[in-house]
Amino acid sequence: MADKDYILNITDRRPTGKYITPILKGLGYTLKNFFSKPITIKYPTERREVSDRWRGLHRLKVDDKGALKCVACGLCAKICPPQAITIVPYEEAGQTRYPKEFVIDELRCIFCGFCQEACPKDAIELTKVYDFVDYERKDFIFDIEKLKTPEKYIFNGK
Amino acid sequence: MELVFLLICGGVAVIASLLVIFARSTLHSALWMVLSFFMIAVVYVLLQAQFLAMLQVIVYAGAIMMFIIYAIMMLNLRQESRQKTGARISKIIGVGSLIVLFLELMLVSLGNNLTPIPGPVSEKLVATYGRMAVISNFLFSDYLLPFEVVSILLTAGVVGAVVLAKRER
Amino acid sequence: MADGKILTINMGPHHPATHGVLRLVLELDGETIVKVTPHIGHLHRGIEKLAENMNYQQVIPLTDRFDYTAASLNNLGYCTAVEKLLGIEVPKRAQYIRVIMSELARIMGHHLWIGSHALDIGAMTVVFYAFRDREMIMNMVEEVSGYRLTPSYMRVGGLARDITPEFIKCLREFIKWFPTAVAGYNTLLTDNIIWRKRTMDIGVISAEEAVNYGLTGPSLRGSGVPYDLRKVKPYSSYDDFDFKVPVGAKGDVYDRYLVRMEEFIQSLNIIEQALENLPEGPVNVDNPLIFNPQIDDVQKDISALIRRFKIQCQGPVIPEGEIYHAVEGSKGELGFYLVGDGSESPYRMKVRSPCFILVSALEKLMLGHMIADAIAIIGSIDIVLGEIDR
Amino acid sequence: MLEYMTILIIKALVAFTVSLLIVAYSTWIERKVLGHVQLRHGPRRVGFHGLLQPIADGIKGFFKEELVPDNADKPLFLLAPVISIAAAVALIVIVPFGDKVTIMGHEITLYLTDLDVGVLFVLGISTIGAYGGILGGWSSGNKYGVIGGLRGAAQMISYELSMALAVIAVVMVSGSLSLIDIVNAQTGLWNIVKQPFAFVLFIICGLAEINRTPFDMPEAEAELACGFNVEYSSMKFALFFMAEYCHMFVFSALVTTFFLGGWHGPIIDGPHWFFLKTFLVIFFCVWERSTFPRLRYDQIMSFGWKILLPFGLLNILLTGLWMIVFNM
Amino acid sequence: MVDNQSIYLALAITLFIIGAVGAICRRNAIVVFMCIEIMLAGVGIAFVTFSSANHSLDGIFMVIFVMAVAAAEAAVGLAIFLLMYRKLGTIDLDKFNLLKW
Repeated sequence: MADKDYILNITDRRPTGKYITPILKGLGYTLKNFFSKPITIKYPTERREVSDRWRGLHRLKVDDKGALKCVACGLCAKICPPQAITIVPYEEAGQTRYPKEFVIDELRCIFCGFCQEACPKDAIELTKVYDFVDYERKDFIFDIEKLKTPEKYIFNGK
Repeated sequence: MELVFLLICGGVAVIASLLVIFARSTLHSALWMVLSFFMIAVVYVLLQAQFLAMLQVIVYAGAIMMFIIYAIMMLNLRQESRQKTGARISKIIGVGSLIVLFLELMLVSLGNNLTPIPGPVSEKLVATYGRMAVISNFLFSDYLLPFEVVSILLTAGVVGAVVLAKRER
Repeated sequence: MADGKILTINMGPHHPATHGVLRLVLELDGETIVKVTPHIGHLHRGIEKLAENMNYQQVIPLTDRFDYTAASLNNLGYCTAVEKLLGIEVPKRAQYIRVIMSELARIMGHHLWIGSHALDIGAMTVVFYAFRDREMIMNMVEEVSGYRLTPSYMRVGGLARDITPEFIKCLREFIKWFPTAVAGYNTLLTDNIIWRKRTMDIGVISAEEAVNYGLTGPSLRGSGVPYDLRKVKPYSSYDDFDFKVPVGAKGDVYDRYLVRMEEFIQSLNIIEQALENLPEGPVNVDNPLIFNPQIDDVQKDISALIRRFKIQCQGPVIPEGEIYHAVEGSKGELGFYLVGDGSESPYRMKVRSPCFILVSALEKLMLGHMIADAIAIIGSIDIVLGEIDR
Repeated sequence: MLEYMTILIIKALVAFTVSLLIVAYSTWIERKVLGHVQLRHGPRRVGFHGLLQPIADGIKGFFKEELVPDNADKPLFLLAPVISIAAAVALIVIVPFGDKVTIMGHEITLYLTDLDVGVLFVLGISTIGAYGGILGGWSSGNKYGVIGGLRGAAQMISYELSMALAVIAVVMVSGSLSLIDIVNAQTGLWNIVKQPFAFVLFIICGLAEINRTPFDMPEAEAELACGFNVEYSSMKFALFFMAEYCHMFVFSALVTTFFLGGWHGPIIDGPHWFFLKTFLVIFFCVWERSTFPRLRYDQIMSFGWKILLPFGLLNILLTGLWMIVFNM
Repeated sequence: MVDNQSIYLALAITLFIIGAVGAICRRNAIVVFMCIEIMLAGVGIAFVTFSSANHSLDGIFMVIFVMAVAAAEAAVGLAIFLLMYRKLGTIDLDKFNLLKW
């Protein structure tokens, strides 16, 4: 702390005197905002556009032939901090490995995006779906079928 | 009409006053007291004294009882101690003599019809000015001295209260 | 209640003004506080213990959840601590972006602070104006990291991804807009006589006492001690930037308020400089043991694939040793003490959270004040329970 | 006699319906104005721009669960909201909506009664409303409630005085305690011009009396977690809520009556001016609520006693001198 | 048949006696204080009754002054009770046997 020229003393900002004007100014400021346009949106009839990097509900990608890209290497399950991913691999001789079971517990998931980052086959991605709701806990355990079509679970206001 | 109102309000006032004495919780006493004062205010209205009625509400119900309730809450007197001291001789004598006095007074008041002596406020005067104007005219002319004395008394009361309640530091 | 009768009330954990789940047992004489007993731990999640069973990469999302109002700062603290332990230096561009992100996080934290602080004192509108501006930052954070509150944007050895042009556009807009917004907060609060009445000479703590209690951050600077880790022990290229450290004099609620209001401007100043001087280049260290290879490389190159498996399964291996590294969080000195034992996970991670220490000073600050002041004081030291309980 | 009674009853019904509708919709105004000041939309799901929201709230209030805490003083707990709403509604009686109109050959006055002591009635009954809060806080057996109730009582007593002083100045220039006479005395020049200081004083004290923001001590939600009504739910809470808004309406009506010339206005006098001014005052109440922080309890007390009270006395003195000098 | 005036007087007397009985029987200082207020109210009704019968305002003014006195009394009285509570921890009048403090 050799030179102290970076110190900014703010004690001189303590105002004195002034009573009425600041109050009127404050009233004026809120009145101005009363006539400005609200910034909130009418969700769920209006929805905001989320960024392309949004980390929402997972999707298991499929290739052109409709087969899962995933080869059940288990890297995503390993890196997953809350350990929300369960994979049971299956492999027939001479065929590519594929996941027999691929379950993500969406209630455990913290949507960190590490699975997407870890995947060597670009087989899992986080979509823009952020508002999926349901009634029971078991409905949040997503298996392969559900993970293929995450768009179905967008909350539509019903 | 007046009689009906009078009987209802007077009755409620009497019952409420009795409950002031018999209620167990001090706070309940105070609330019965408020009711009683309200009814007395209505009685004042029946007696053509609206100004007094409003004063009764403002001063008694509004200020004094509010103070009392405030004090009760501040002292946290939720329930009184239940132990009985037993009817002491002095109390019995006191209550007995009061009942005698009560009967006597009732006899006097119900027995004789008091003949009115016409005073300075005629119906005409009230009709021309309105009740409030008449009262204020008298208050600030004939009764100015008592009025000022009362204001001094109130000031003394305030000073006294502050001196008493001020915590020594 | 009056007259030496003490009334004990529980303020919290369910109370609108205790900023989460802080429980204060207040003993009142009338309305004057005579004893304060803070009870913490309602939000304890065992993050320090959890970290011992995770690799160094996996801890990053956990750090988001310390001070969730300003998550990037926690990321920064953790990542720089691990990098220091590894002995690596991230590229200049990554450092600058980290500075931008963490200063944005500081502004976000202060937004939440001013909103809730004003709401506690009764000015209910400021919180919405603060959130309007916080929303802008949130959108930017979302743009680069994909999430709004818990970005997990930084990685050991750099950043998750590079920033986007859209981010820079938004940031420029924000830099242009934000001084107006701060002026708005000032209009509503700083000069307002009621605000001054409520905050001046409340919760006074002298410089010496503040140091003795171990306060850091704006709460310490409000008492007049110019201790700011960004200046005292610069990390992540903070010495490249020209900014001022605001200090108060009296150490009351109003001084702490003024300090934070000034930090809005100073942080914005830093962001502007970092954005103007943002160097080109990679955003990750060029170290095969740490840098996660790109997906295109992985699919073409078997060695990249092996590296990815290695890095993702194990993470960077930390040599034996220990390190304490602290950054200037939005609430104060956020320190990470890490012990490495040569394995993939930390042997011990201890977080020196500023709020935990701020809570210990609550009693000193509150005694002799009234209930209404108590909440003003809680607001002024700006505690976040996620960081206290960890 | 019969005709008179019929007209009176109809008038009372109309006045109360209109007033309670205004009260209900002042909650809507409050939420809408607060919303727009805070860059939000406010209610807009129920009906067009949430116009049916008060009704929805009312229905919801009916169907919520009634809770009576175990250590509550049950009779008082039930009585408190009733006192609160009764005192508030009783004040509607003296609100002068307009002057005489002639409908179907009957000359009808657009106010329920012209009390000789109208001003005193206002002051008296508004104090009674404070009992609701203080009893509600006390009887719920909750410490926050008790503190809220005590604060409410103390604040009420303190600000009642300054408010009375403000009104006395108005009474001095109008020469009557009757609200109708006060309005009529403002035919040419409104009292806000004659008595600007009294106006400010009355607004400040009135805000304190109806427990609005800079002075919302009894229910300071940040410190007391809702204060006196902390244990109330369902319709009992709704009654407190309605009483609060009813007080706000009456306060606005009184400001209009005392200072803004009541039903007088440019072009045609009539109740529309009264309602317009009342709505403006209600808007002001909401607007200032969105702007100001809350004062501390002891600051409110010392503000009331040390600043407003001398100020009010001084104002009366000056008014008196003015009247003597200009021989009004 | 009694006329209204007698009923007013009867009410006044009843209230006065109730207040007196309460003041004698109760030990709680605040209740005793309230009983005295009831007595004053009874007297007030009597005053106003006579006043209205006689077309005179003297009774009304009497009541006004009584109210002022009662207000002053309340202020001082409650201060004394507060002090007493602080000193003795109770406001039971039987325990209140100090002549000075």
